[in-house]
Amino acid sequence: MNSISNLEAVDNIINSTGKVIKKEPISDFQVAYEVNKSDVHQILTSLKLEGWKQLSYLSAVDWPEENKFELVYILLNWDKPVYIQIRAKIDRENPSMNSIIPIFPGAKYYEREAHEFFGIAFPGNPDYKKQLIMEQWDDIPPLRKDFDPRAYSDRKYPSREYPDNFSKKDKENESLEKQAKRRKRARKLRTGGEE
Amino acid sequence: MISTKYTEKKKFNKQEIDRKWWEVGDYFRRNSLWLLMYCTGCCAIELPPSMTSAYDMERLGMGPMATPRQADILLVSGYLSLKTLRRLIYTYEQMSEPRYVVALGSCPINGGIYHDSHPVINQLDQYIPVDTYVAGCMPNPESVLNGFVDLMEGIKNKTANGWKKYHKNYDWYKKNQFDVLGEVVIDDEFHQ
Amino acid sequence: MILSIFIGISIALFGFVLQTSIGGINRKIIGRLQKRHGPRWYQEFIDIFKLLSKRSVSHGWIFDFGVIMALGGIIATAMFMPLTSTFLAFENYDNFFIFVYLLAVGMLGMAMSASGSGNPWASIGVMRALTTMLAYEVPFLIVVLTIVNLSGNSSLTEIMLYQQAAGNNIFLIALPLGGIVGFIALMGMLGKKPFETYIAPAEIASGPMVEYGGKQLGMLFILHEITIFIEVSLFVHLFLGGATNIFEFLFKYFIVYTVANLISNVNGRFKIDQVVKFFYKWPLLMAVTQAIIAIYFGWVI
Amino acid sequence: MASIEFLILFLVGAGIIAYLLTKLNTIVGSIFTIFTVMFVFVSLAQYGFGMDIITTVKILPGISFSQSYLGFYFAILIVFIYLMVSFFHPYFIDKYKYKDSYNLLFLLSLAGILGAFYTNNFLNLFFFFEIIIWTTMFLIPQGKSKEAAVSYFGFSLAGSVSLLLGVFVIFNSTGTFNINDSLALLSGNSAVLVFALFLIAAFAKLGAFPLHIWLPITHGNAPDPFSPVLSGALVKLGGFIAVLALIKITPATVMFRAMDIPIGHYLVAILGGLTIVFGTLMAIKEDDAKKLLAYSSMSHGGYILVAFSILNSMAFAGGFYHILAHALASAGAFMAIAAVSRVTGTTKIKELGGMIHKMPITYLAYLIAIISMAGIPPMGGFISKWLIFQAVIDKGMVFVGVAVFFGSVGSFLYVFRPLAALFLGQEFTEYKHVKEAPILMLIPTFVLMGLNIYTGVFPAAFLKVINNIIVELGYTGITYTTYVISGNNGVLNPALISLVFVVGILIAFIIFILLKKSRKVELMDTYTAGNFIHDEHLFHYSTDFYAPLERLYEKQSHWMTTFYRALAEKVKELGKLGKYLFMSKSLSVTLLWIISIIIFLLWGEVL
Repeated sequence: MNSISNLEAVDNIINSTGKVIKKEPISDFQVAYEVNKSDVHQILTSLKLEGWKQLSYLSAVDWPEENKFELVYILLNWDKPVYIQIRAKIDRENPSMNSIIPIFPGAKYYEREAHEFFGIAFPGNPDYKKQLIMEQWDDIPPLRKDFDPRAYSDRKYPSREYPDNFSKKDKENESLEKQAKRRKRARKLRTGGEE
Repeated sequence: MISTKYTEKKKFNKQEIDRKWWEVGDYFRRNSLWLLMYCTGCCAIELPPSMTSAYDMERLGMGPMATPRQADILLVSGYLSLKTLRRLIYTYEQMSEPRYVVALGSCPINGGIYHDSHPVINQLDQYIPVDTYVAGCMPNPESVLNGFVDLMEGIKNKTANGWKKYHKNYDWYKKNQFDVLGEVVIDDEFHQ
Repeated sequence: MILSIFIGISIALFGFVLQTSIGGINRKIIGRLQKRHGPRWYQEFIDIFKLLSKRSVSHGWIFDFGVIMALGGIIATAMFMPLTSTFLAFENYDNFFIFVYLLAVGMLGMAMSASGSGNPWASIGVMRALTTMLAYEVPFLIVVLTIVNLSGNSSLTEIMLYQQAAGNNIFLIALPLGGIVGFIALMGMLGKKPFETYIAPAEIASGPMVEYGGKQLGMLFILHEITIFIEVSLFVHLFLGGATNIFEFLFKYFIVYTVANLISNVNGRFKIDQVVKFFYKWPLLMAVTQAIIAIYFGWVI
Repeated sequence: MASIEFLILFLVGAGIIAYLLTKLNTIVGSIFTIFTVMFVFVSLAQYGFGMDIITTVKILPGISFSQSYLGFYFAILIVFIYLMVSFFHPYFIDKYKYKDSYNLLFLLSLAGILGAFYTNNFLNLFFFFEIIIWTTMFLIPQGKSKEAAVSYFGFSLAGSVSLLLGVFVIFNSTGTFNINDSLALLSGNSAVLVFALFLIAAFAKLGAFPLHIWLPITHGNAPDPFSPVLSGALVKLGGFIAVLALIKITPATVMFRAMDIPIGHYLVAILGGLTIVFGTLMAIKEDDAKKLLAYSSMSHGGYILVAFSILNSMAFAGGFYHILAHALASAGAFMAIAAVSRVTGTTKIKELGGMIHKMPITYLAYLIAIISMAGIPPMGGFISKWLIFQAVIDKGMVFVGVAVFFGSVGSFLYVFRPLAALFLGQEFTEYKHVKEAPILMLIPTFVLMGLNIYTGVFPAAFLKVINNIIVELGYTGITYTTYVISGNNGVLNPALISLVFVVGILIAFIIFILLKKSRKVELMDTYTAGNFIHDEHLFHYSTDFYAPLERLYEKQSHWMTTFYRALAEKVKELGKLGKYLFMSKSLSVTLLWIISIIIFLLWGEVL
């Protein structure tokens, strides 16, 4: 079975279970579907039954212009060489998506990560609010586009202040003995102590 | 001509003897520096060439060690995220004294290419004292070795005394650490 | 008696200096083998004195007491060790079993201290060390049984004299299978590469030594050097006919240690159950075969 | 002058008084028990060494006594262990269900032991053995489970039945029940039969392979202060019978020329070797500290068998010394575990940790006991192992040698496990309130510590007694002076070893003291690859301590247990059949059976 017909098979599965808003073939082996938020669970279930048994990744993309978050589920099949991305947009204010733990139990940690970085709530996941990667984060979720890492860094981490003449050469280093000494040491290090 | 002037006999001076012993100890310490490689970032890739036959760190009496208790140098190689820094400080406090810190690369100096990143700190010597910086992104093995020789000279000239500084300015360091890390104790499911 | 004790102490000190220098020379040799410059030959001394000069941490009284007990036991063992067939501290009392069991005191002290640190890696390392000991000791002791049975005495000097007597070969030749087993067991005792499972720095963070730093680690290094001195000397005395003068001893000692070190450097590391399986397969079989051949049939070259 | 009859009757009487006192107040009864045992011990020690005990019998009917160095050696040792253990009674007795009878049974079993070692008649010996078995059988179930008592009784019964059979065979062929006379008269096939039957009895009591199943079950579940008695003292009864069988009877069988040993003895040595290996392997696996020590008792029983089956005085000396050293070491170790169990309520290794910070003296007692058990100088176990090794090497017994060396090295492994996981390691929060054992319990602890060291440093005093036994058994004693023991192929100077050891420790201590003082840190402040830890239970390596080693033989280790379990099932089924036949609910069927059996018997009588 070649991959073209695989892609067609995927088409059939997804079309029979839910409404596709937008289809975006990425390559011969990858295809993305944008679906409604409410169809995600059904589509994932039917894909899992058809052999896409591994949830490769779950993440989110922030679209502040549309005021939406886009959740991305990437599925992997161990028998057919096709990656499938299922995308669904959710509201940016009070973002929430039902957990897919009943379908893919491994999604537990992906959902916790998404919650930590984007602030998306996953009802159905018992402990999505627990911290996973960031220890004691004290600002808005960092991967939202309205978060300014530069400002955060400047505010939180003291940075080194350089004098104005920093880039100018040190007068002492220009003396010949000093330079010779440095060269000698460099040679010594390179050759292993032999002069 | 024999001087008739009364000269005071040299007294047993404990401090002086301690200082002499300390200098003897310094000779051993600078010739046998054991590394704890805290490979936090990309600069760690420069360590294998500086240890193996091309540059052979062992001829300076240096070598890798497994745990902080045994090591003399805490070798910070590369950028430090908050999460790593917390563990780095814990590790640093576990080391036996005298202990030295060598930081590789530009990230521990001023943040390097991660200067505007939200989880990466910019300046290591705010949190623990650093004895030698080796600049570069990444520094090549020669500069790494040069840095170690600098540290040895520092030990000889008694300028590499970061561990003393840490004791002296303990409150200042603790305050900085607390500002950026919050409570150092972590309590979640992975640490129980 | 006092004089004997002083001779014993000086033998222990000599063993420490000898093994530390030869260890350093071997590090140089290995460095040259790997196309490196290698450290200075006195590097091991510097390491040890540096460790002794540092300020260490302590995990309670058993952590310190274990180290003292281990070093004391090992020094006591070294005090019994004869250097040549005539030079030893306590005449007649250099019984082989004293060495085996006094070495165990050092092992026990170190194990106790390591476990007392409360670090699980230390306990795992101790577990591996003891398991390795269970593996190499039995074949080795069977070979020694053969040697003692043949020479009729378990005193090391008597065994040396038996081998040096006219008409007798050294046991490495007289008992070829036993000699091989003895050398493999020596590799296990020294903790050299195929059998260094209990140190395993990358795996269990140097095992029993994980919590040591400063003076405790320095004392353990001294202990380690003296232990190697005892083990290699045992091999020299049991299998290579000992020595009649000190230079012969030094020569044999250097050869044995260097060969063991060279073999170790071209080997990988066994898993711990592989160590046990290995020792209980060929070495034990060879040792028992050798014992039966030598004792019941009397076939000794 | 103490009469052995008086001592036995005194113990019985004191047992009844102790019962009444314990009913009033458990502490008073227990302290009375201590003094009673102390009295017996002191009178034995006063008169026994010079063979000055009166053995005439005035009151007891049908019982006759005589004294020998052999019997005295065992008796004084066991009474000593009883004395040491009795100090633990005031603190433990309240925990037991039938506490009134505990002291009574304890003293009665001691009376049985005195009788068994001082009698000169086989029937008396059997009688006293039964007393011991029956009294201890009611002591054991006061601990954790009744199953322990059942399995103890089952194997003991097998032993005593085979002993009785052996006695019958002896009487049949010699016509006398006197121990020394009859054993000397035995010859031919009956000697071989008695040899085998007595050895079954010895194996059952000693817990040697293949009759070892009861040891861990019984030792592990017995009351905490009774386990030292079981392991240190009662198991040695098997050693006594083994001496009778192996040394006093020499059946005329084929000799091994290479080793100069009769084939029967060689087989016993091989079985002893198997006992050592099995005990060691099972002890390495065991998770309960008491069961672990029980398996170690089994392994040491193997050493005793090996020693007595090598027929020369060196090995005998080793065997007798091993009985002494192991009794002291095992009592010390079991008592340390009992002290821990008293305050924590468990003996499972994985539930305990860091007890050293609470009970340092108990820890030291355990340490010294296990050093002796592992045969490391300067403790008693080293001397006995050295003597046994000398004998084994001298005879050139290769396969026994493998077992003996394996057991010797393996003992490091299993004795270290409770040390590492129970006493050392992380300190558990739930035992923060725990305190060191009270002073009365520390008395025997200190005494045993001292004796364990003394037996290892100055063995001459004990070798004198042992030499008496060896001469009495008809062999020449071993040569020794105040400090030096001479073996067949080497000399040993334990005092010198200890001295050198002390010098070594001193040097190490001086090095340690001269250097910079260390910084004290918490136990939880350990190298964790930089990670933070909060739960000390997860940071304490105790479960499956020797997992990689255990994995190599885990499949093979249970077949013996499976065999005995299947046997027990079969016996149970047989019992059910009997119950079905004889105990049916209808009376008439039972009556019918009874009548038919009576008729059957009468019929046999008439014919």
